[in-house]
Amino acid sequence: MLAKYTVRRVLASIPVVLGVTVLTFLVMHATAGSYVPGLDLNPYLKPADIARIRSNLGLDRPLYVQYGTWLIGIAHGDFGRSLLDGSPVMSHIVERLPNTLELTVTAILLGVALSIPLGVTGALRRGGKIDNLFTLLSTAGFAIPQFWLGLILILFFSVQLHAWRLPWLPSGGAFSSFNGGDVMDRLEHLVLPATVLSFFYLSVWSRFVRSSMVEVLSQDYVRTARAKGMPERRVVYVHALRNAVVPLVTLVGLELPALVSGGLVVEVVFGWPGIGRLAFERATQYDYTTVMGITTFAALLVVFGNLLADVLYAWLDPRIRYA
Amino acid sequence: MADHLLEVRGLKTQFPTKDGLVRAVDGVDFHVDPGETLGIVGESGSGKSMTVLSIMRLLPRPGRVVAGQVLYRGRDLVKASEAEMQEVRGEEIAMIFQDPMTSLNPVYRSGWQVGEPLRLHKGFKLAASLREAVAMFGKVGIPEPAKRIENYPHEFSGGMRQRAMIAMGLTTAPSVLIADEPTTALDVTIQAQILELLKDVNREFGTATVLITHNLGVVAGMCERVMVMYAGRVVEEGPTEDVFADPRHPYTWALLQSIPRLDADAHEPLRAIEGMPPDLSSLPDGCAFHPRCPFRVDRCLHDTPPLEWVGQTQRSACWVTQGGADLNAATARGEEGESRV
Amino acid sequence: MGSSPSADGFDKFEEFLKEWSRRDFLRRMGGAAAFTAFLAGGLELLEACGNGGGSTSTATPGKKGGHLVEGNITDISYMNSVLSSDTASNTVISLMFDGLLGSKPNGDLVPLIAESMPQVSSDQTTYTFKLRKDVKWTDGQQLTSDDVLFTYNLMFAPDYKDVNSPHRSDLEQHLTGITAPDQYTVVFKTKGVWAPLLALHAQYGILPKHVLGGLAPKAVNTADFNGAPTVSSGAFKFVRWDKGQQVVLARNDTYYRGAGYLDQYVYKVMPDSVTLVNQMKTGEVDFGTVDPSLWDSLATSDNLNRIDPFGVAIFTFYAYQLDPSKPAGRFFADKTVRQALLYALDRQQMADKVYFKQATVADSVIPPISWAHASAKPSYGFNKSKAESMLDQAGWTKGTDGIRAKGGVQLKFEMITNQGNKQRESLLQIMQQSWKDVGVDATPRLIQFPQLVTQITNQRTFDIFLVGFSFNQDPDESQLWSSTSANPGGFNGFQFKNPQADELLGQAVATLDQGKRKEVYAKLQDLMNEEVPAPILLFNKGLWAVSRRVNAIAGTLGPYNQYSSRFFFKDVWVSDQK
Amino acid sequence: MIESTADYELAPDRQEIRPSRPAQSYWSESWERLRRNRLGVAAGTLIALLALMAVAAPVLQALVTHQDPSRQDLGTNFDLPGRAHWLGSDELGRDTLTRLIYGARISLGVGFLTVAIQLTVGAATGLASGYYGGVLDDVLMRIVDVVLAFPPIFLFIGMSILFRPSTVTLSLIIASVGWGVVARLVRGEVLSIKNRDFMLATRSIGARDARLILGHLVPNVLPVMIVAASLALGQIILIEAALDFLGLGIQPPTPSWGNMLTNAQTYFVHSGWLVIFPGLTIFVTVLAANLFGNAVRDAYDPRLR
Repeated sequence: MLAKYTVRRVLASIPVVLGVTVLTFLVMHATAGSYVPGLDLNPYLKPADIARIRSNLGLDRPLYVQYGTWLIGIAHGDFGRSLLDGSPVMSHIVERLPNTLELTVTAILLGVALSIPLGVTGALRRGGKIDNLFTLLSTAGFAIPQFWLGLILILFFSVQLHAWRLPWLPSGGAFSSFNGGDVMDRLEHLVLPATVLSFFYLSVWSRFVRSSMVEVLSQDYVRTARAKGMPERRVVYVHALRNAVVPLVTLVGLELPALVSGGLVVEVVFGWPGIGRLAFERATQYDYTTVMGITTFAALLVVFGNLLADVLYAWLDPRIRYA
Repeated sequence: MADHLLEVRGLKTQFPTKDGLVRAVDGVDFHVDPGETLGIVGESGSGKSMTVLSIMRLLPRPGRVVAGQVLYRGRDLVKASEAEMQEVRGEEIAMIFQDPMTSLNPVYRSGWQVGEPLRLHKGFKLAASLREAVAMFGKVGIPEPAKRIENYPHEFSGGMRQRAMIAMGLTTAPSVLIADEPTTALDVTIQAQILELLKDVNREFGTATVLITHNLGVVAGMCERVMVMYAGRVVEEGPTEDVFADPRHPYTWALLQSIPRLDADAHEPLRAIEGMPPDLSSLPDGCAFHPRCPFRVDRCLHDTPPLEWVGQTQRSACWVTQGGADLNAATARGEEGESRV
Repeated sequence: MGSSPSADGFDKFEEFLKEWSRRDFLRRMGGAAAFTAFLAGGLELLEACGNGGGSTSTATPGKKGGHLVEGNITDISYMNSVLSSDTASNTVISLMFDGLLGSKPNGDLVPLIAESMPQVSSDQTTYTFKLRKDVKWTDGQQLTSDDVLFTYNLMFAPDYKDVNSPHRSDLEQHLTGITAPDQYTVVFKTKGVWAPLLALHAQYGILPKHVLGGLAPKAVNTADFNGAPTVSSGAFKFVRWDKGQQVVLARNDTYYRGAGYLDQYVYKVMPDSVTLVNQMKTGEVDFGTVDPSLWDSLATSDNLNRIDPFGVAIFTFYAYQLDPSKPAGRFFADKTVRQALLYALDRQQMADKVYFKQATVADSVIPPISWAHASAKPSYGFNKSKAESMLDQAGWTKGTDGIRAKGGVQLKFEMITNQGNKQRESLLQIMQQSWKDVGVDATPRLIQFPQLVTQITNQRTFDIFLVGFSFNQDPDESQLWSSTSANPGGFNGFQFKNPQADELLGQAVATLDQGKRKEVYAKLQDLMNEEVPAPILLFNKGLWAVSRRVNAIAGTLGPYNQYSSRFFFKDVWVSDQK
Repeated sequence: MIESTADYELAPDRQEIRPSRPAQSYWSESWERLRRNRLGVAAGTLIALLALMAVAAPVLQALVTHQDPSRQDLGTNFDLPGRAHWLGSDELGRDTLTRLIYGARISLGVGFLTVAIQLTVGAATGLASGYYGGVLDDVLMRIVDVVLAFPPIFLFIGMSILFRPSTVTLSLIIASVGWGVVARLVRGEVLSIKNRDFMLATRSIGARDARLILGHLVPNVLPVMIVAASLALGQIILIEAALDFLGLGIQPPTPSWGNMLTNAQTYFVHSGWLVIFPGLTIFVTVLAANLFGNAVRDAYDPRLR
């Protein structure tokens, strides 16, 4: 049943993905003009050379031809090569993905891990001091501009602390260039960006858990559970919580695309070598093959994310299992 | 007298709300003896559910018991710690609720839920508790129980769910089973089945049963004793036959009048109770029922009648009947009385 | 550190060099050393603040071991000299691949793979290079004229047209052929006398034929080699490129000029110039350029040395639309207007505020560091009243709204530059205000880079654009000023067409005699200062800081070798061997 | 007490019984409820004040700050907050406070305009595809899928190169993503209302589509839209600021909170305090917008009855 449903969903998503690629392609081309990626305002570049390279790259062919070739490539699992450095687009994605995953997954896990207890506590102490405190924090977290928070953190934790000759945190990158790359080093670099990102998730999800928890706690089956004479903790964490987190799963599933665009601002501020930053840089340089690759990838993620959300949802909530 | 199984004395439960203090339960006394079945009757809002929820200490916020005792085997549950209550709930006193649709947790298998009280109170392991659950399913008449315990609540019909609820209540063989409107949410044919089941349970397990309902028919069919509540108070209490044959409170009388009777003479009109159920946050002075009472005398307007013995078996809270008046006989004059108003 | 001193400092350096070279010093000691000696001895001349940047360290022999992290805000693209056209890539390439020649800090060419400077035939059209016989690829193979020939064929030979080399058309235009008479001889023949040849085309890193020779032309564009050169001949060899993060190189122990000191060189990609400086302060980066705004803040740094700023051949200039068919062309066709607008700009203030004193006001179209530089007439000192009177006399009179107009047309136009370059943004905004003060309504507009390039080179739909160009050591600037560059795609997008200028530009490259060229360029510089089709606002400075543990960079680093002629890195070493 | 914007995401999942059609009293009730929410009222007032500030920017400039937002004074650039410049001056010596005031025009302008656009377009789409269903529904919803599956950033980058960024174009750009969400929301609403008895009844007496949609659907969908709108404002302001910050939005010299932060970042080791005020302004504004949004949600969302 579920399998069939899944297949149907995947098939239904194909036009979506195609639509996305066409859109990217058109936008990128409309914007690029006669610019050839990588060939900057270098006085030693001759028009003849630029023209030749353009046609070598096939940038002078009609749009539908270019798109067609690209599509055929995709069909054969070939994402094409970057216009900027001639290396396979996939190699870029593959190289950046781990970093992005490291950042986003950490943030998401932190977000979920903290938002559930916070949300539950808020729901149980509804209207109490702690609840109001959490509410205030999360409302703040939802309103604070990530890039600003990032700058402030850098300003304090790396610039100031270092100026004061105190232990400081790295201000950018995913690891130190030398003697770097070991776990501790990566963690050090992860702290600030992950904090910014997870703070956002945390503030959204904790409110979410809270409100759905409040709702669930008022349900009859919770009263039933109490009537069975079980400790409140069991009532909350066994009977109520599972019902409360079901919708959260959807929410988290929908965060998958954030792997590409959600962390972007954070990646840019912290110079995190992730897919978001790659996409941003390449888009502004009109390396459209790379951008196409990433958008396609992103679109697939969205589809997959929704799917995953549904499947998890079905797993957690039997009522819609065979829907 | 602590020899009752469950005895409630002067119970008062209140809800402080922004529109004033709601006296949901306002000084209720009654008792339940082992193996007997007590029916609690009243309109919605008369405080029957709140009474039992007070006993179970499961009151929704912001309700709290402000006075009285709930003596279970002589122990006062009002003063009991939450931990002690948890021992009582489900193990000593089980409760099943009005709406079986929402009273089972949608995300767990029914067997898992039915077996849970055993795991909680009797230290059963999961497997054992499930075996027991199968047995109970059998007892409450759920076909092919072994399969059914694998199902989720949403795969059950309403009646099945209520059976499952009952099964869940009985697994630990409690000495009291409180059923709060167990049949209202079900359609008529199912209702009958569930009531039968409850009867059997009471007979078979000797479980004292407190049945809350607004349906006198149900009481007549099931209960040895009946207790009528109005506006958070007990207005009449006694053996079911006696109360039905000879109601000693105008409200009871009115309720009985409002039931269509086959044996009734066709010319006699069917009476609905006039007026609105009272607003618990602003009760009238005197007897709460007096605005709707056809027998009302002046005293009813300012003095609240206590629950007193009237006759051998019944108790009633009414100045009129305590004065020895016979309501059935008084009907005719009652109408005149009505017209006098 | 004052802005002008280092500029005339270089003039002094010229004299200094002449004097020393007369004593035949250069051949024995190398220009770099001379430059160092000059800096060391000439500090008071340069009235340098801070310290000499450990400039004497080259004298003491270095210690082997350790690593160096250089920070740069742009990632590389191709590690293949034939394909690359960007500074970042060329920097890394020049650490791994030597060319026939290389550049000294002051731009003088020195032989690298060539055993000496080429012999030039009497008609000045044949250049004969003799190659060193001790040059080995890291895989042990001998580097011979085959490799050189192959490298140049990729850029020149007709059957390699499909190679995306940005150097081809220049070579096709000026060369008749490249030949290799024997294993260690390479001969270039030019069509006519063409002076820039060596500076422009003799420094490409030589590629290994035995690795790439087998590839089809198109395949060269996408060869794995471009991203991970398996074989190299320079001071370092390739280890790893984490795209968007860093390039890691290791010492080439078989380097023909003697193995260097550093175990590892790391080229680290930084998100922005502020982070770069910040990481230099924290010691995460050892070496890199400094954002002007932060130059002073490094004076107090305890782990960094600031290298004395040196002028560079980076022009920051704005160009007037001169195409009469364009609306703005009609404003700027009048030389008086062009000059007046330039007078209205307080460029010293620009240098002080936008570049935090780390730039010099341009007095000519050729940077002071070039041997061809001559401060030209007229020089445009800030002179508001003069600007106003010139505009008045040009017939642009202030209207009631304070905006000048002529024949009902207001002196109103748009200025574009690329979004994301802080200094250029600021310059445009200052220009806007300075010109507003003399009754000219100019609106700055920032656009994305691709769009800017298209507008300048093809559509040419602009009134004024402001950009920066960086030139190499040869003073030829035809690409900017020649009328041929005005054709579609050329960088003379502002359509400056001046027979006299074309004439001079032609003459200047038609002789190899530096003396003669200098004279011609003097004339050209006067002409351009008179015409000001595209005034150079400022000449930027090279601002570098280097960790105190690093030796032999300061004093060796100059305008013409700072990026794409890094062979001197073999001598760089770190005191702590870390 | 505050409710978080997050509840907004929850709402669509809830299926509670709601009034088949908001009674006339519904609006007055909701308005009452809103007025009683002190925090909400405070937040709303703040937004109103900011809007007023934006409109009256020239007046404030003349009367309060006595500074021209674009007037440079290179003599006193990077001036610390003080008597001359209350919040300091930037790299070109321009007054930060004045520029913040003018920046409000961008942020709020884009905020409100975008809400308006994505609401109208989204609602229209949602109503049409929900009410008529069938092919139209499929087509429209596929389009929405594409829009929502598209990493917005590329759209933003592309568009910002295509169109010269201005309040209007930015609003269009941001709305080009936002309308999809609204469309889905409204469609869901319509579907749930469409087959209610009262709708069938009205249809059974032969009412025309127009009448059904305008007379019955819209009034029922309106509350959801109001809620969506009030909750979207804050996020839109954030997005706009982020775009400016990334250099894809409003370009200097026009001051916007976002591009002021970009400047600040360039000099934030040189003079870090430049970072503080623009960010703070954005934060407070968005906070107010969200709090107000929540208040409106609590007051008007029929699902929360």
